[in-house]
Amino acid sequence: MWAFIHKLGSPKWFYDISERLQPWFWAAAALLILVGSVWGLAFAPADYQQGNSFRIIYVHVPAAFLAQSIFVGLAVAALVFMVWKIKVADMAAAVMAPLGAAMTFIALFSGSVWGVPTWGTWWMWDARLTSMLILLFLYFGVIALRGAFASRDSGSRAASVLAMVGVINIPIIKYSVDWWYTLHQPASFTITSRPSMPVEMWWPLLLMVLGFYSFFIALTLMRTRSEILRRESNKRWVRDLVREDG
Amino acid sequence: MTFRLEARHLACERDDRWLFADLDIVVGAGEIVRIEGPNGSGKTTLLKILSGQLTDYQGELYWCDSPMRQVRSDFLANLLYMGHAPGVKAALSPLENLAWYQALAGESGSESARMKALAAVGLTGFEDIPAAQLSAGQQRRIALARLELIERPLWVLDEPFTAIDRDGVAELEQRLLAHARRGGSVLVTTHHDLTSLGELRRIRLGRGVVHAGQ
Amino acid sequence: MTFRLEARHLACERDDRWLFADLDIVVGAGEIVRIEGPNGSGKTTLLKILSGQLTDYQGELYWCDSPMRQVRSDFLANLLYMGHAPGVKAALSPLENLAWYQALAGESGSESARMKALAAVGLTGFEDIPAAQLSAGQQRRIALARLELIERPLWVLDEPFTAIDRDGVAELEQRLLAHARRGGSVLVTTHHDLTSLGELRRIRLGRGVVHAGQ
Amino acid sequence: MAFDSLQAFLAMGGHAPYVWTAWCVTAALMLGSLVHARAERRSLLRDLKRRERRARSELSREEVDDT
Amino acid sequence: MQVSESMTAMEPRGGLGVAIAATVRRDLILMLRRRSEIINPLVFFALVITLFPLGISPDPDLLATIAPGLLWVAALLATLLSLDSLFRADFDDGCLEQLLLAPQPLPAMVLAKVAVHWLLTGLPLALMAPVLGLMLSLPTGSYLMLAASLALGSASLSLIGAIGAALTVGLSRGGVLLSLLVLPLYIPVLIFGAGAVQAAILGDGGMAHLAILGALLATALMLAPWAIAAALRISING
Amino acid sequence: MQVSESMTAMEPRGGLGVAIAATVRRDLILMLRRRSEIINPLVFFALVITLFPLGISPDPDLLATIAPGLLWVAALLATLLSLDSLFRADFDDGCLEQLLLAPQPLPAMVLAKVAVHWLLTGLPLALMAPVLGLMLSLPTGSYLMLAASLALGSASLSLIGAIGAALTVGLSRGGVLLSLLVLPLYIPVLIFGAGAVQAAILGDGGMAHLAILGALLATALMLAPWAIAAALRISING
Ligand code: HEM
Ligand SMILES: Nc1ncnc2c1ncn2[C@@H]1O[C@H](COP(=O)(O)OP(=O)(O)OP(=O)(O)O)[C@@H](O)[C@H]1O
Ligand SMILES: Nc1ncnc2c1ncn2[C@@H]1O[C@H](COP(=O)(O)OP(=O)(O)OP(=O)(O)O)[C@@H](O)[C@H]1O
Ligand SMILES: [Mg+2]
Ligand SMILES: [Mg+2]
Repeated sequence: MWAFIHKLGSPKWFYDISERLQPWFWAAAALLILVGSVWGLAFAPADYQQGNSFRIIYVHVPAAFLAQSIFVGLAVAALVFMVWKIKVADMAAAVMAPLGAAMTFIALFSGSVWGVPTWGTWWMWDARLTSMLILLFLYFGVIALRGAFASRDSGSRAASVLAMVGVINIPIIKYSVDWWYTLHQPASFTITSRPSMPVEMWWPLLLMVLGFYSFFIALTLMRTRSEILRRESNKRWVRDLVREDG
Repeated sequence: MTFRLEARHLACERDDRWLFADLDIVVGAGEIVRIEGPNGSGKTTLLKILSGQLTDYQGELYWCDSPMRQVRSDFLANLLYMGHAPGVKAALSPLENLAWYQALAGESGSESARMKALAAVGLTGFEDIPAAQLSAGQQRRIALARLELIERPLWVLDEPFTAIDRDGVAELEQRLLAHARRGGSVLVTTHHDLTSLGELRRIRLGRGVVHAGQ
Repeated sequence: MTFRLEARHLACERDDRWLFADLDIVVGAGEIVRIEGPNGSGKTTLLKILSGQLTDYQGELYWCDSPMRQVRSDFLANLLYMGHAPGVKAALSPLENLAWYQALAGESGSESARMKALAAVGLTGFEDIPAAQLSAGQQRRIALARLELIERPLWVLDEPFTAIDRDGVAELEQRLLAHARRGGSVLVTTHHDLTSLGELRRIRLGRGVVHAGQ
Repeated sequence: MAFDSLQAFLAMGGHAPYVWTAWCVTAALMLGSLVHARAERRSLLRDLKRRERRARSELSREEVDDT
Repeated sequence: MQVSESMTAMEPRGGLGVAIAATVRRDLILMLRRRSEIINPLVFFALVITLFPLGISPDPDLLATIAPGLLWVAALLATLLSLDSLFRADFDDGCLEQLLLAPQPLPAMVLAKVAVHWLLTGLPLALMAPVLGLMLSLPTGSYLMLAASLALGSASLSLIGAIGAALTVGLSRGGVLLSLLVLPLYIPVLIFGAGAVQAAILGDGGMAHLAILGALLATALMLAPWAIAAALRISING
Repeated sequence: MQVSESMTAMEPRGGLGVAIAATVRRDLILMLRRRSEIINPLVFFALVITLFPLGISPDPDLLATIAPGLLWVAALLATLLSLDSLFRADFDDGCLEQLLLAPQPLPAMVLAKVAVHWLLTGLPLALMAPVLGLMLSLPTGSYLMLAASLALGSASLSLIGAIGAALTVGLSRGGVLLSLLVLPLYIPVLIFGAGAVQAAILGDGGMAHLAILGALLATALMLAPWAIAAALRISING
């Protein structure tokens, strides 16, 4: 077990294994997103209430799911880095954070754009929207903190502490924001209270969600590999690799 | 039990440059060890590693033959560290500054002991003036008073002579010597000549070359 | 016109204690004047007064025989001051730091001049690294590079040898000497022995007694 | 197929501005991160190769000096 | 070198109580000696509260509606600003380094420092808030709850904020970054704090809110000292 | 000592343009190198705006009523916080001392520093405000005026705030003290700035308010540089 963790933590091992895994995830991402998009945009039936504006769901929901998952992933990576001192975990965390922020932004943006035809407003202080906005700020904090240190090592550890503190707080924030919303204003329209979706609408959504996850994994593998090269640039195996490469 | 600080195969890299590599150091009771080297050779970095403040190094540290990680709190109870920053609160008087250091060591301490320590570093008459109103050298002398006040076997001192005048330097040298005679040990960096201390163990850092030895 | 900094009947009191009183100082071209005294005797205070930073003193200051108040900007165009703080921006590289100082002096300056100045203080190879990542001594060396770079007759240096290693100290001493030979003048405080400079004009402060003279 | 013609598809039943901005911004951000990752990797490799070449030439120069 | 005596390794001894007491005393002296440290957050609080009527509208009904929220937000910002200096002075003069090298357990020591901060910042803010509530025509019956919720909530704010302060203490311009790190984490406290006051105005007492604030404080008390200690160790590393 | 050559006193020469350009360039590099310096005030602005609906109420009508005031107060606070670091870094590392000893006129040099601060803080805040206005359901028709009034007003805020920053730069924990000194002076800017937005909402254009903001800025431009220079000289005296 212990040995396995450390093997997993060896940058070279990770570099090699991810090289083999990466193409599969890229292929899966391309296929799933392509099929999902065409299906969702062109073939799924229009919603009986919202008409065609509901097609935003196929980018909105995958992005929203991913945004929350990535933060959990960030915290797990931080924990692994802090407890077992596995540097690859920190490199992954470093490249995951900006992508998570981008996904959060996509969810927020597509949601606001969707809000105009359905709610008649760009933004309202609904519980879920607000907690998504706060998640975006948490991402900004983690990214800014990592960049603020002169020494990369300290930046990594500080960002890890913040990610772990943040992930403990996310359920608390979510719970309190839910509570706050119900306190103030009767729920006129919430995202959850909708008729459950017909299967023709649901299938493309599932494909898109899976596609987004594949994309995230593939991109994270790719950027982590770059990060490994950058940080290990004077290790023997990297120099050999560079030399072989040309 | 007598004490011993040991570093094996110590190496530290900064920005793709090895400050030192494969360094073996043993500091035992009664020794004064001087770390030498030109500016930027890694003296401060080495002292911070040896005192357990910096953790990005390679190699192993031992305290009394146990790995440092396991006996860190034992080690800290034996260490007195003085860095580039003196650790003196400008708004507090010398006496109040020392009182806090005594308490940190777990002693409640007596005022007369603190007065004696301040007298020993030439601050008689300045005991109750806020440190902000003292000169650069006087502020460092407050920090030096800790050497008198708090009983610790291992002293780690980074440029302790900074800003100290000639008489002060001579007194401090005598203090180091006396500590070693009593069986304590001292790890020190300085650009001053420590002629009055006689032959010292030296560790030279610099330009990638590392010499350790008598 | 040759230059001259003169202080007449200078006195300064801090907390009901006279640091110095009735001090007469003349610094002319080609002179090195060393201000001496134990810690807390008022050396820094004196330099700050002479360079026009502190204003709560008694007595008069003259630059080229005109009262300082009237010719302050003339005086500043001739002064290079280095205090306890080195005046080096940690986030900028040595080259960028020097570029700002050159511009402050009103020159647009050339990169090759800056490189030469950095080489003269032993910072070749560190020109483009943020100063934050340099050691204490290397940071002070950036400040010392100003002496090479910016042409000013009067240097006022407060403990310029702090944190500098032995070779660096020797080089800096030679630089002061060369400046004086060229007709510049230097006002300096330090606790180092400046033996290689031969006999200097000294001004001793301390314990209320003030000696000025050869 | 939920639409009769390409026009109808592009018009999205009057919701074109909303649907297409949301989708385009998403696509732009995802493609942008992909392009950025590739550019990052390429410039990094170029950098490493240059450094490696320099290190090797320095090494050989030292060997020449030694002889 | 001839060694006349022989010194042996010392055992770590307790003295935690002494060390904590001395740290509390020292921080109290430091704050009281520059009395403005204590008064400044209070004046900031008052000033921010006066800005709102100027910027929004002097209408008392409108102000009364938004008063609980404004008071809580302003108090939160005042706490936040005062936090920046919690460890910074100690960092700058090297005392923090010494604290970390002391043989005492670091979480206990930082808890002492945070307690002093709350005593001299959070508590006075809570005591002063009712006066400002009066100025914003806060409805009667909620004054006590305002003070109580602020007193309880600001303790959590101090603890959570101290994590951010510890993370940013080594950075030259941490002030705004600190806000960025800490404000998202403050949101639950704000919601339940302002909620307590609003509940009191609506007449249902708000004890449920207070209980949740207490639970938040208990959680923070258990977790924050360790996070602060870890953050300080990172910051001192550079 | 044998003097081989003779050096004579130098005449002060101009080079003010070079010095100002170099200072502007240096400050820009410093800010851009730590990009977070620029982003952080923006995020702080957004975060503070988020706090209000959470503390007050999510009701869009209520929020729309108070939006101009909230936006202006939050922008003002963001500027204020970013000001603390305007001279502090220079003071700590001794660069300020050197700036004061330079033969260039000090008011011109500090004006250059303040201009950089406004360019990288005030202007981005003004550009970002409309987005936050959207979130607070600010009525349409006032968005342009919001940005314009903030752009004009924040220049005054930077200038006035710099006086406070200069006065407090020597004090170890100036942050909160700075707010006290500066906030009262900010009140006219706040009143006319928020007033301009409210006027635009009511439909009368708000150009009169903008004109007054311009007049305030002109006055600040004439007087503040001298006040800042004097304040710096006092601070450095210690
Ligand atoms: C800025 C505005 C918006 C934000 C930040 C936002 C946020 C979110 C989030 C975070 C989720 C994932 C919830 C989960 O994890 O279960 C979600 C799901 C969803 N959103 Fe939005 N949303 C916004 C606007 C909208 C609008 C305007 C609509 C349509 C009326 C909408 C419809 C949905 C639907 C149908 C789901 C799937 C719900 C589920 O499967 O649980 N959203 N949104
Ligand atoms: N801000 C101040 N307020 C009151 N007294 C001060 C202040 N600064 C310095 N002093 C007093 O002035 C005396 C001289 O200080 P100064 O810094 O000039 O000494 P110095 O000769 O430079 O000493 P050192 O060799 O230690 O640098 C000190 O003893 C101190 O008590
Ligand atoms: N935070 C840092 N990040 C990267 N490199 C650093 C950092 N701190 C120091 N260094 C590098 O480590 C080298 C050694 O620094 P250190 O402070 O240990 O030197 P030193 O021997 O104490 O020098 P001095 O005599 O000037 O005090 C320096 O050349 C510097 O470039
Ligand atoms: Mg050093
Ligand atoms: Mg001095």
